[in-house]
Amino acid sequence: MRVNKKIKIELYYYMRLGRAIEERLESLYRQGRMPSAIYLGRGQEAITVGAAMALEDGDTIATTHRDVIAMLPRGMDPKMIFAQHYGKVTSPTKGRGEATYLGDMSKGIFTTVSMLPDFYPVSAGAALSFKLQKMPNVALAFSGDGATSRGDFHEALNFASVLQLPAVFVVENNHFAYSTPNSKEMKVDQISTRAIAYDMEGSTIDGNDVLTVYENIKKAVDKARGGKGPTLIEAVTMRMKGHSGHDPMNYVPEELLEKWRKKDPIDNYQRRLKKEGTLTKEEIVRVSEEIEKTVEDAVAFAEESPFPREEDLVLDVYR
Amino acid sequence: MRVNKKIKIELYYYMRLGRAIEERLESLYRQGRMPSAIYLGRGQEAITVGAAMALEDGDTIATTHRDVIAMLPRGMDPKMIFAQHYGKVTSPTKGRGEATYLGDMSKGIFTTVSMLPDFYPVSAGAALSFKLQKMPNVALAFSGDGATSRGDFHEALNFASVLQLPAVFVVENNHFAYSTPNSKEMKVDQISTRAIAYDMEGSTIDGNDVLTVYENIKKAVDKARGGKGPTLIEAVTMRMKGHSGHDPMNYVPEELLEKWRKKDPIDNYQRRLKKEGTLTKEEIVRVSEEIEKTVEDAVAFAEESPFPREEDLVLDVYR
Amino acid sequence: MSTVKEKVNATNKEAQLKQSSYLEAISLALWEELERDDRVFLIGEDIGVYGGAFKVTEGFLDHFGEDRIIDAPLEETGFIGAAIGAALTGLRPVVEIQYADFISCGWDQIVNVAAKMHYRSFEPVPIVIRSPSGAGLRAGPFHSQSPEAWFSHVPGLKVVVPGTPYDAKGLLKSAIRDDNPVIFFEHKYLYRRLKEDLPDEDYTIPIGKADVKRFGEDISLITYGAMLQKSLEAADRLISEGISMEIIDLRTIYPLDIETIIDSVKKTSKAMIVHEDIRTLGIGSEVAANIADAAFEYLDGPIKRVTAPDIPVPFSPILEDAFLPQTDDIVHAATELFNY
Amino acid sequence: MSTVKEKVNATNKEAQLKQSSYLEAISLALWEELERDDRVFLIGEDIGVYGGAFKVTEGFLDHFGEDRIIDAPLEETGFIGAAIGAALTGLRPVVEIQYADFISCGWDQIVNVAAKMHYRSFEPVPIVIRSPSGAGLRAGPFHSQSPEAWFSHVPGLKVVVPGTPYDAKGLLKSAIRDDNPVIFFEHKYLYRRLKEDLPDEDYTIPIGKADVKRFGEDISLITYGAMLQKSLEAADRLISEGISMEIIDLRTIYPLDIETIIDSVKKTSKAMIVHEDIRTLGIGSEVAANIADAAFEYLDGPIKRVTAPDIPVPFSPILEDAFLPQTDDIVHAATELFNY
Ligand SMILES: Cc1ncc(C[n+]2csc(CCOP(=O)(O)OP(=O)(O)O)c2C)c(N)n1
Ligand SMILES: Cc1ncc(C[n+]2csc(CCOP(=O)(O)OP(=O)(O)O)c2C)c(N)n1
Ligand SMILES: [Mg+2]
Ligand SMILES: [Mg+2]
Repeated sequence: MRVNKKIKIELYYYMRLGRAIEERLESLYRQGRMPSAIYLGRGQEAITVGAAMALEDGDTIATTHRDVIAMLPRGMDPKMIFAQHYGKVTSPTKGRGEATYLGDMSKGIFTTVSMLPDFYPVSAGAALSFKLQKMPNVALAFSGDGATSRGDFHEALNFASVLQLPAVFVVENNHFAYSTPNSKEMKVDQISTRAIAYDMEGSTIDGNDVLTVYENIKKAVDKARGGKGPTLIEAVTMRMKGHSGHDPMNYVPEELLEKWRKKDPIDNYQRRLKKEGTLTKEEIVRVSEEIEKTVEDAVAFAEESPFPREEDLVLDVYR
Repeated sequence: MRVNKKIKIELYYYMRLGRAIEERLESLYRQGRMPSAIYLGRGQEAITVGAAMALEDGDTIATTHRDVIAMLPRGMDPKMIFAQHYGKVTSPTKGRGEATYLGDMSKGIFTTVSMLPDFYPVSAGAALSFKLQKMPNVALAFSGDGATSRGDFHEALNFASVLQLPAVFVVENNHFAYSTPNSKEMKVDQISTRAIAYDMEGSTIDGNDVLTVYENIKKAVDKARGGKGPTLIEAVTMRMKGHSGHDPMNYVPEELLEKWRKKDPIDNYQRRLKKEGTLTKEEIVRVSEEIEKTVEDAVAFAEESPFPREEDLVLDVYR
Repeated sequence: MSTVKEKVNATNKEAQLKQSSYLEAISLALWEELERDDRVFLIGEDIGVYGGAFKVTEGFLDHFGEDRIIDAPLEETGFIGAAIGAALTGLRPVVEIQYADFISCGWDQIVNVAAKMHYRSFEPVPIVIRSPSGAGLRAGPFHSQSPEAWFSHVPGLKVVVPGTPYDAKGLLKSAIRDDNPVIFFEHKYLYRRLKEDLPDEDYTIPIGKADVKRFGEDISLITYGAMLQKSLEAADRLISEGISMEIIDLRTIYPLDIETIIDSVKKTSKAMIVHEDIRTLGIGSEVAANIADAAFEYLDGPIKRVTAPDIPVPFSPILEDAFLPQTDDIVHAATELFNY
Repeated sequence: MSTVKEKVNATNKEAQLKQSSYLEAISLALWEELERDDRVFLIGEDIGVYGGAFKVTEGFLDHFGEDRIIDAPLEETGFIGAAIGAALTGLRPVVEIQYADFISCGWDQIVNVAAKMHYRSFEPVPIVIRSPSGAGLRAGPFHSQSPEAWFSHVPGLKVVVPGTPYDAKGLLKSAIRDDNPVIFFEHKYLYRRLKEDLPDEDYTIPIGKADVKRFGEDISLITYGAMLQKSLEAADRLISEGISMEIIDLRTIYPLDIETIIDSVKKTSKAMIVHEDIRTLGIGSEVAANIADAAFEYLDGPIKRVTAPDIPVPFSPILEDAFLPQTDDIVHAATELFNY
């Protein structure tokens, strides 16, 4: 697959934007400016952005706690992410939901829940919906490595495979589930092996190389769109921050982090784009400036936005 | 593995006894003599009996709705099975439970529930218990083909594999889950394939040959007992009766049943034992008579047993 | 295979009647809604080829095809979750859970995903989960449960338990047309035992409205589901003792129609609640709590509950009958309350 | 890594005090029971190496080893089911669910397997499932739930929600020694905010007994969990207005200690219930229903409930504070009831 320049630049841009947003979330959190917990996906940007970029309008995406930046290529405004963490009424949940549990169905983004991986079955249902309505769309869902232990993972994959649905299941294997390493979570070496249990195509890819991610997921998405059924893709990476803001991650050996720092998906991609001439130094500076402004604006928006009104507390439980 | 004569005869005896019990349950049900539903495992006797015979004292067994005769080799008195279906106070549940949901922990038999396959996790827990207590025991659980779609199947197998527990998981693939054929339940050709998802040993065996079943499950049980971890065994057979007493099974083509009738596990085994001289005509007659008497006695026991007393209705909810 | 609709129509034509059983009423509602709105589809175990464990959907597959009547694998979490996903993307799934007891296997998807979606995302989740509940059929602890109260403690859900064929049909139609997740329990004891004339024309019954099934002066009896019939029976018997019962059929268990309850108690000054579900935190406790607050000044006696005891549903006939509230129990409690 | 026990002991020695936080009280109970009975083991997500999401089991792994402190894979159904199996074969597992919200993912095993086992098989299931519940920490709809009422509608379970460090320690010990499945919710807001002197010696608090935390004459206020503190605060304020509150801390939510409640109401003639859980079918409705039946003749006013509204727990601070019953709300309701 040849990835064209426009997409290459977009992949770069959204990874940079995603990281900048998360860095800002972290510093706001440390300053105690936001009431929300934070779940950072630093180091995993190639997967979230690469996967999200592989979708088309009308497709759906179901994120986890750690994947908020996957919403960016689908059209989510960074303002919304900050407003959500601030608990402001301008967020998509109007301050009712916290952290990364926001969405926008008009953009195909589910408002997911904490229970992992509850949106695997839900995403399979979106795929069923596309099939029944003969819509040419695909439903993509993320899960962590740890969450593959849960029954919802199994039932979703089985359901999608029996009904041959246009679904793509992405597992971000970042080696830890909170403090629990892969070895205490599963006995398989590769999570993609689990696809065999559903007679489903499964593959394990380098989750730190955004082009690899984009190409492989795009292939799975195209296959699904073509009526050829679901795919399980394990993208291997490393969680470079604690599980949430308050986790100092003492259980991860420093050498492991050091090793993965060298594989940073953004640094390496930027170097590559520069080398192949897709990106100049000036463009990098321009992107940096644009992103800084975007993040500034988004934070300002969140800061200035009003909180929800107490009077509206009990509204909207029902349609 | 060489199976000795004593065991060969016991396998034969329990299969015959099991079938006789179920035939009697069916006729009592048709006569409206018992308040309970019936779930018959006709045609599957080689699996239930073969597996149960592979266990030792102190091991546990977790049955499903269709596996009540697996309790016989573990020491369950046929009287208890009839008393249970009659709702009599002499049953192990004192009339509180119906059909095949009885047990006896002193014999290692769990009193299971209808929800499928809820006792896969529970059985994994018994295996954990044996491991933690350094007891040389094994926990064996049954599931149907359909029930492998459920999350409990996945979580139990994953749990047992991560912790390398002395567990054996037997799947009776009788091709149908109520009216639902394998093809609508899963996409894999062999359920044992699912073991790969847990890096577990898995195998598919002829579920209508009791020696094959016994030998293979014995091997898995020995392996578990030796600290070498869990195994998944798919035993292929056919459900020769409706899902429950009221199901005329119109959805199963007559030819399919005809084909499987020829593979009847008891007829074929009896022929083999006679041929190899393990069993004489006279012994068969003797077994038939003994079984008839046992069943007669058991039915009489159930008929004559009292119902529970209304006053005891609310007792025993708590220890 | 003749469909329920055809069968009912044929029967009706012969008899010049429109009598339908509770089960037929439900079948008809499903059939008519499938005809009316092609976003509606059914999913569940054994509902297609087999026509459902209770034959509610017999003949549906032939008529509507595999895209509308979907035989699901044995995985309640999977297909409830999938139904939620389908509902969020434009369809209107109606899920059958084979027995209400098994709804526990899809619990998390219902209470955490479906119920909390609209409050956080303003997206409708038009899904109906229907299932046979209740005891009386010698089906033991795992095929006889009445799980409705659990779901009535989950804001975002609506919970419906109809007590008559007429209500069942009208409420199921409302449930399917509702933009919120509706849990719809069908009392399996009533399926083939209760028959009623149904109107020819399309009609709905509003969710959230109780129905006064019998007007009376002395005691307000609040009930629902299979206990409605026993309560009506009891009321018939009580008349001869000079006790006039007002029977309120809740129909919708959540949200409760508190107004109808309170209005009745204000009139009668005495209240009792009858349900098949166990006592502690059954709907009766919520009804009683509301009365004890909002109608306290009008009360002329303690609020009584006639319910099953706090135990699993036992199998043996003697035990099951003792477990279930009986007409005698209702008569006895009402007489005592009347004489208070 | 120093253990909770060592830390607490050290602190105590220095200060010549035995003050422990609610969290430390729970840690101590676990620690001491692990020491006392080698059939006890702990299992849950991140409880070993990490010491638990809230650090309740920090240092336990080092001391007790991998066979007693088991880091489970992320599968609530799997490890709750496994704990049941272990309980049925001679052990006494204590399960930690990382947040009470996730207990929904193991729902079926709890309500269908654990709860109904003894009634049918006479086999004990000595398992404790403990989990941090409750709101107040800006943790949103999925890390703030109070699921206790659901489980109080499940005969066969016992449900405990302690409101003080002293009670937490004594009740957790009782739970671990109990032969029945006990669901034990720890209010996470109290973990580090509430401290109390604990006795040196081993003690237990009986499950099923409420505790009158403050004696009074005018109103019986029945509460539990984090609302106990707000209720006590309210009582302090009400004194100055001449209103004497009797505060009953339920401690065990199921089975309810109805006797203590009724005795109190007979004395005060007025009752109100305060809980953080939502209103409909919260424990308050069961308490009210009992009072409205058994103490009707003594009642001198409506039974009032101060609870959260029927909505998911919202995240934004303003909303969460409005969601939670506040001391002002209690004072206001009590004053109104007093003046009735
Ligand atoms: C069903 C469930 N149980 C527990 C949790 C608490 N929890 C939140 S994140 C997490 C670890 C998830 O690990 P993984 O799936 O690998 O995703 P990652 O955080 O590494 O992206 C846990 C246990 C949860 N969210 N859902
Ligand atoms: C969780 C759950 N859902 C639904 C049912 C209802 N049910 C009882 S048996 C059955 C089919 C089971 O099929 P399978 O697992 O293949 O076992 P078999 O009956 O063929 O032995 C179903 C759907 C159940 N018992 N448990
Ligand atoms: Mg992970
Ligand atoms: Mg089967």
